[in-house]
Amino acid sequence: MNILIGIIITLGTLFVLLAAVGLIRMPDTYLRISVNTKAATLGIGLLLVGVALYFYDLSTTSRAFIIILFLFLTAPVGAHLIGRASYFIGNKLWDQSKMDDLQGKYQRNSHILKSEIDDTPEDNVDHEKME
Amino acid sequence: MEILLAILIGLLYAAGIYMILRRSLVKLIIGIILLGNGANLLIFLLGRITKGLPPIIPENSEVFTEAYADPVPQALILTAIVISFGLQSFAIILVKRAHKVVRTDDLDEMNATDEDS
Amino acid sequence: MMQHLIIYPLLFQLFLSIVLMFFWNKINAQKIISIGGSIIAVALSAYVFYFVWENGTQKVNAGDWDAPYGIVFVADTLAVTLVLLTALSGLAVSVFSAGSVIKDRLRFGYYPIFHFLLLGLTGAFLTGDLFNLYVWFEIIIISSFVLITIGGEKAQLEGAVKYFTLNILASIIFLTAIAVLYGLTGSLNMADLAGKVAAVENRGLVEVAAILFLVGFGTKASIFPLYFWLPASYHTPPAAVSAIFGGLLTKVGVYALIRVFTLIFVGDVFLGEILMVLAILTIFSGGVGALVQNNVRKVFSYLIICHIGYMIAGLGMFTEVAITGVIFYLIHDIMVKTNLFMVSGIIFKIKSSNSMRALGGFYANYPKLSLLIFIPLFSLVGIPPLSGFWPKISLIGEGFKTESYWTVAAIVFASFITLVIIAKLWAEVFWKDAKEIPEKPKFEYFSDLNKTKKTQFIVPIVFLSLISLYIGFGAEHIQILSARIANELMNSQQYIDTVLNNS
Amino acid sequence: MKNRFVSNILLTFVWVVLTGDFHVSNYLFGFILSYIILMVITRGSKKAKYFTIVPRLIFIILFFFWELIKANLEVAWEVMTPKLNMTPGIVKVPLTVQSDAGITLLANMITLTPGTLSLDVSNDKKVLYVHAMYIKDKDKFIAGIKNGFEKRILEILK
Amino acid sequence: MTLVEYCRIIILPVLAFSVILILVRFFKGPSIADRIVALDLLITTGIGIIGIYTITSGSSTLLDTGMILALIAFLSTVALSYYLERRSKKK
Amino acid sequence: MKTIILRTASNYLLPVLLMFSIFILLRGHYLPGGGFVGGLVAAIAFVLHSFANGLKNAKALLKFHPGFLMPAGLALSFFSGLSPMLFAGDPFMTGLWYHGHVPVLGSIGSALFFDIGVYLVVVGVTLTIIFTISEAP
Amino acid sequence: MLLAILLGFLFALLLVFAGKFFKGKFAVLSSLIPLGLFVYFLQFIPEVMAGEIMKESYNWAPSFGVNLGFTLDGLSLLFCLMITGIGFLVFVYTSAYLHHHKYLDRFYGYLSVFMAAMLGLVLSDNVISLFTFWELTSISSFFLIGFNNTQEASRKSALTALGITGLGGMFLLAGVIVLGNIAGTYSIAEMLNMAPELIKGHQYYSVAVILLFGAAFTKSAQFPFHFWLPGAMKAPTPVSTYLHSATMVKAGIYLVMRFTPVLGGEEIWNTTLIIVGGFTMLYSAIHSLFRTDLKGVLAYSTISALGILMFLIGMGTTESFTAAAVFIVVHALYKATLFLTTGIIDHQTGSRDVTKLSGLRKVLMPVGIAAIIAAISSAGIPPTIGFLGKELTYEATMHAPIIATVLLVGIIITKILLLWAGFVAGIKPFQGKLPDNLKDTKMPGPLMWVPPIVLAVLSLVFGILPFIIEGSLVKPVVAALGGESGEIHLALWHGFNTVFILSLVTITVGTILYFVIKPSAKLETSIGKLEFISPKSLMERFNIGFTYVSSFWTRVFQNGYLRNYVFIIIFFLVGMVGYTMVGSTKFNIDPAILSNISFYELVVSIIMCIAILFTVFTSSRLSAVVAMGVVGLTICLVFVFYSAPDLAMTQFSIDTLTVILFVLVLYRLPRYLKIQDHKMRIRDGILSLLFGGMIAVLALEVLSEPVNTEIGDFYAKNSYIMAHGKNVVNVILVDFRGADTMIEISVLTIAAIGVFGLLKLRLKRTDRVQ
Ligand code: NA
Ligand code: NA
Repeated sequence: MNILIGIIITLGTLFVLLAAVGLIRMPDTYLRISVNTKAATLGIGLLLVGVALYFYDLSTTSRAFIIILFLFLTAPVGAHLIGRASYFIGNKLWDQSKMDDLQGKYQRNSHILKSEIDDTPEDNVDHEKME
Repeated sequence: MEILLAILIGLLYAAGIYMILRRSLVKLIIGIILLGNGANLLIFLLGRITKGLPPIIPENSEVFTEAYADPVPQALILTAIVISFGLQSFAIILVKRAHKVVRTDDLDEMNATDEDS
Repeated sequence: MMQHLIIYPLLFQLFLSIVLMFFWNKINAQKIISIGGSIIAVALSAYVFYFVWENGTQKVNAGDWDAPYGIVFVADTLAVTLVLLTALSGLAVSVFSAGSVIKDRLRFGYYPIFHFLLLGLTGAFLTGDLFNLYVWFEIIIISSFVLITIGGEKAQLEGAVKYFTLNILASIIFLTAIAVLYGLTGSLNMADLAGKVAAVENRGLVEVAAILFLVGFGTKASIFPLYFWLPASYHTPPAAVSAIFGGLLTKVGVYALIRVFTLIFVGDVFLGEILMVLAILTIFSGGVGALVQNNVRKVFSYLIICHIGYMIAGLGMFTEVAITGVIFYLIHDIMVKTNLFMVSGIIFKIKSSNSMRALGGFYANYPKLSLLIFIPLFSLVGIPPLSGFWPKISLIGEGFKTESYWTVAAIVFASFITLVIIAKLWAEVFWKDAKEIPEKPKFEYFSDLNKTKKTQFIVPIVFLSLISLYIGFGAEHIQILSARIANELMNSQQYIDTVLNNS
Repeated sequence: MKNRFVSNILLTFVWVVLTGDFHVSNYLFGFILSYIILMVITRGSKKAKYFTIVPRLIFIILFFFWELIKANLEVAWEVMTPKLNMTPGIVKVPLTVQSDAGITLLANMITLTPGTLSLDVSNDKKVLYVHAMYIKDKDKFIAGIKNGFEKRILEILK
Repeated sequence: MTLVEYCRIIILPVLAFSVILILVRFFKGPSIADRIVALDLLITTGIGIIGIYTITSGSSTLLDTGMILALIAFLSTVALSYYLERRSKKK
Repeated sequence: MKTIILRTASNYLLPVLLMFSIFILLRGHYLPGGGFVGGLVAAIAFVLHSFANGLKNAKALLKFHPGFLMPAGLALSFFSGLSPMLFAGDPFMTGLWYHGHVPVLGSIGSALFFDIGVYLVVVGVTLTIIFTISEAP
Repeated sequence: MLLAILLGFLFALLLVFAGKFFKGKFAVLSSLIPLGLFVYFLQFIPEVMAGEIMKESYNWAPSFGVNLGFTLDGLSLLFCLMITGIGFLVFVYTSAYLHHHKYLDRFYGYLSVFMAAMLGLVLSDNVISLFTFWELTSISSFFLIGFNNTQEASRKSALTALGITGLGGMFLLAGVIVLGNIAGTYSIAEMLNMAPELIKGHQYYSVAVILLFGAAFTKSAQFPFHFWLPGAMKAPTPVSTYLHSATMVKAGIYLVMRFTPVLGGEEIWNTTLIIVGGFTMLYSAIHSLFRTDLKGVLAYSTISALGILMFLIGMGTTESFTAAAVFIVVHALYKATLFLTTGIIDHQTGSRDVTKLSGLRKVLMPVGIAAIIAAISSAGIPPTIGFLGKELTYEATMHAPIIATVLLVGIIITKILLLWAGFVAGIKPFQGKLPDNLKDTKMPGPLMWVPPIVLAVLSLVFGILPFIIEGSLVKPVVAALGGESGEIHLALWHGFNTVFILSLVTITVGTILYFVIKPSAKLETSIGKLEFISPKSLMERFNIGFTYVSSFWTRVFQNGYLRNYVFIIIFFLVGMVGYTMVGSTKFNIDPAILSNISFYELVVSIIMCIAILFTVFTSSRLSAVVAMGVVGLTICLVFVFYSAPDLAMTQFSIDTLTVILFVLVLYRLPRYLKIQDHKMRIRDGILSLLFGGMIAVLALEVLSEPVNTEIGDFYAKNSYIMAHGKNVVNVILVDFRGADTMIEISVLTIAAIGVFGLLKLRLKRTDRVQ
């Protein structure tokens, strides 16, 4: 049993470590958000599963479960918000990015997001890729 | 760990005072918050830190059977934290209002009430 | 129920605050509740005072947990005296507020906060627990923050930023001191600490803790060089607020110093000397500060500092007679300073200014009011037999006995400079011809007020002036009281025994 | 009405798990508590057929975890290898799901799977903008989402 | 090596090391959004550390703290994003 | 912030957070938690809601001004502190306990009501502060 | 006696409410009070002559040793009679002098208070009550001098007078307290009963003497405190007459006389009095030459006379005491007369400039008679009592215990100059030709001219019949001073002796001088050139200097810069604590008590450390806020590591809320200032680090002390069993220390109300600063 827990925990830790490395290595904010949200959630999820197994009682298990639930509920929303804010404040995409469909679709002041580019481009958030 | 904590507490106090000594309203608040944190940690440290059980009596037991952390400093800090929260919120708003009315962030320019009038 | 009597004043103020909050938008109801409540509070405090006077020091264990484990409220003579004085000032200012504080301010919780402040003061005087004292201090400073900023005028906010910062700083230092003391002794109960601190072998650490307390409380008491927040802010809020501040806020710092230095850190020579030096500098700074001010309220603010010096000096001498003088002065000063800031309020209401240069003509136009104001003014100076005179006998006499000549010189200097300042103020504000101050449009002048409001301005001043006169002419009673308090303070074993159930 | 009842039961369950106390009284308490909370917060009513959902829900969760692990490994590889072989970008994904809940669920699932991040939904709810690490083929990528998560979500919400 | 020892000697240091890496990003920024992301990950990792710490200390009560962290950490992100948005609107 | 994702998520998170806050409140006497943290969590729930759906919406949800919770909570705490004086002749803040085990809550005593008062005050205070700030120009 | 004193106070109180009644015709009725009192005191003469001492005592504040104890002996009686007698005449005179004045009632009020205070002063046996009355005379004199308070000059001289006499009051306060501490009693009678060496041999004897002299010299206008008195001439003439020649200024003389038997006889006592008195008499007698204002001349001659009195008391012989006693009477009579006549001249002609007044005998004959008699008395020409006084003075000086010849020369010169002054004030305005502009001068009503006549007549009567005052006043006074009253025999004619020759010389030289030196504006200007070294101008310069120092001191400390305030406070704290810690604590940090450091703890510490530094040094506000979030998180982890889950939870929730708060207001807040002041940063940095270092060392030192967990253990033991809770921290919060929590939630509530008010309350412009 302990070995199983050990493996699960090790995996979890590795994911967390990966997220940390990713956070450093990724070249733009969006990629960092990407890496962060999941590796950590999965990593922490595994760690907590390990903890639940270790104590193996109902109260710990339920708490671990709830933490995982909360993380899964909140992390993507947070990522969405910070990613979107990032775009507003002008964080540019990595220069090797393939495309930016968002370009020109946010209205600068109302922050209304359109599905198509319309004829008021001067009002829209529009930035080039990173130099 | 005590040595590290003592240094950190010292650093919090130092940073707090240093920030208060700057001339900016925002830094003033940050300084106060840092000082508050320092004081809380100081109570924690001087109440003697231990890695025993949290001060929660285990299930199926009426008293502690193992070593436990002193609950008193914890309760004191809890009170202090909450009080600081009240004061800090007030401070933040005070600064916002002061900035709006006095129209400066420079504390050096807020000296009219000390002048003879 | 009788055995819990001593915390009734405290519970009652809390009750009042809560009730007042439920009447949030009903200003007139608030006025009635506050004034009526304050009268009851005076009655309660007076009864508690009487009870303690007759039966000696009382205590209540909150939560029924014995000291030093629970929080204990202790009513010795000093505590009940200050509680009574708080109630008296509270009543006066409550009435004065009804007349003088404008509607908009009342609509934003003036009265509940005012009673919270009184609650804080009452609690601070009654508690026997150091951390609990900290919490009471916090309620005092947060309510004073709110009161000092209420209305949010430019000057108020500027003053408030300084008031706020320095008071918070003091609180944090106080908290640091508690941490050190708890770390050394593992106790928070002041009576318990008395014994435990005495048993600590590392006296240097005890001294450091004492200094931390000195700085923390000293800032609240506004002693040199910690007083800066006071002249920067006390003249900015409405007069009613200044009145309660001027009367009681610094005094709670003095109270805490007295309590701590007579109970926990007893008889340290080094500290006594420091206190004495600080007292001299406090007196000097306050005196010369008041001398060069033009704003009436700023003059009073600096005089607060100056006179705090008396009390600190007496504490520094640390003899029973000196402490008697300190207590007498404390009693006198609370009444007079509260009164004087109300006076500044009425002056402002009449002429829409507090500048001595701009004011004048009061004696010609308001002779009876002037004579009324004469009482607190010259009580402050300590012209015998008015109230401020008596404690000087004890303080100067002990100054010679303890050979602290510089302190005596400082006390004499303070008396003299107060005389000069008040005489100057009298000449400027009351004697000098009235100057034409351009009328402020829509300013509600005193003469525009209806009779009720005028009464609400005058009655509290008369009330406190009568008390001041009583303190002066009935000095014997006050002296007996002060002497008993000093005796209790200097022989703290009785306090300790009461709290810790030793027999 | 039904919706509320279902939420109520679900919340009761959450409560019981939360407290770890499985006595009847605790169910009752949880029920009352959640009833009160729902009463406080519910305005208007949203319709959903909860009882058909459950099996599909389980399926989608399993699918989700599978995606999660798969993509995680992919990202792990990317991070560990010295060279960055990504072809990132922001892709506009047209939406078939219309309900707020559906869109949110989809967006969150996309975000939780590594390599992709739902940046925003257009105000007319027609498109979802997704940032992805590997866009070899835009259409293929879009199709992957539409046939994967979205299809299953649509099934649940049907 | 018992599991507890394993956690203390290997897992916790590795997690701590991860935290240092995250902190590096926190410093490098370059944009404030990167710092917020770093803070977010820091807190998430903190939950992990707390989890492992419950194993090494043997007291599962500490996991309660993790619950709070998991639930409200996200609110900082919400608030900070909210701020960034409002600020960018103002420009 | 008008985002569908946040709005929808917060609609689901709100009840969960509120329930969680009460959970934290009630277990406080036995396990970590209590009125403070519980109150903070509840307040945070509403704050989140106000971020997602706008302040007006969040206020409408509450149906009364959050400031009202402050005197209410204070009164509750005050009277639970006072109750031993009124009913048992014990000092202020003495615990009055109903002897016997009550399901879910464990022992019921004045301390519980005191803690509920704390909870209400904390919610009231936090929301008053944050709502006021959000409204301020 | 108490009633006699209270009468004046009661009358003043009555005037506050019924002043109108006394403003009109009935004003003169108020003089019945001093008259009644005068008669009352007259009836004590037989007892006093018999050597009896009347005593009365009322309890007041026995805890202080203060009672209202009154003693009536010869000295008191002399003063009482002067106070009430001259008081009566002044009251009468005033009713005409200030006829129909708007504030006549107030004037009478002040006069009554003053008279009462003066009576209290001379009757008090208890030194504290003596001090009380002393201060009351200062205050009432403040009001009297400032009676015309809308004039700036009046206010200024009132303030100066109060300043100087107030200063004296402080000396007296300190003096009587020292004396009380030396003697162990505040009662003068009891001090007299003590063995003299107990007091005179005490280490604080000279302190007490110097303090008492400080009081006496200021009140009695001795050099260098004399200058307030000429200034006080701004007051209406009745005040000058009453306070500044006859009574109040003699309070200092009274004080010295009163304490002569207690403290006198020692060298410091006698020498100081002789030197100060002697210098004063000469200095101001010379000064009187240079005045053209009649009141100015009188003021300086008054100071001179007060100097003579001090000088006489200082010699400490029976002869000198006798001379002093007589001279008090002499001076009171002639000086009051001259003031009153001067007042009449002023009142009727509108001028007091002696260079412009002459020939007034033609229009103001009765006044002239009074003035001339007074002038003769002041010159010491027989048969006035002034002659007697001068003879006694010379006699006493000739037998002075030290440097008699020098002193004699001094006193003769003084007397010559005083003769000049008396003639200038009493004769000059009436002799010569009446200028045209004064031809219409009218005689005042009898209420004004009778009082000076009465006084002048008394000067004559006492001169011719000295036995009237010999037994009733002089002997008892000398007895009260401790002299041998048996030796005294007053007679106008003492025989043709040295003293008589000296008298003749004095009169002759003085008269010649009177005809040689005429008061002139030129002379007045010439002395004006020396003004800058006069005590008055020195005092004024001191005032200016002191005000400057005050402003400077206040500006240095209260300079408006918050950061300076914080700096000073922390500097003070660091200094004090540092001094103590370096001085008296041992740096015995015990490594054994410290737990070892795990890697993850180290990492958390490093993170906290870096985050703190980042918070401090980042240039972006938002980054600082985020970094504070990191600090909060690490603190939270520390709490977790050391078994404080409740704390960790609360800390984290509150940190999150703080971030939210910040964020909500941050974009309304200013950006950081860009201020580059490296010196300041370094200074602040050093202080901050010292402060932080001090706290850290302090923490470690405390940790090395033994630990006491008694209270925590009690809580842990009873938490479940007695308080029915298992989370001890929570049980502490809601039960063991529930009172804290009750207050704490109140604090939160107040903060919320404050925030609400700060943000929602907007005062209308008109309501500002109300
Ligand atoms: Na708790
Ligand atoms: Na209890």
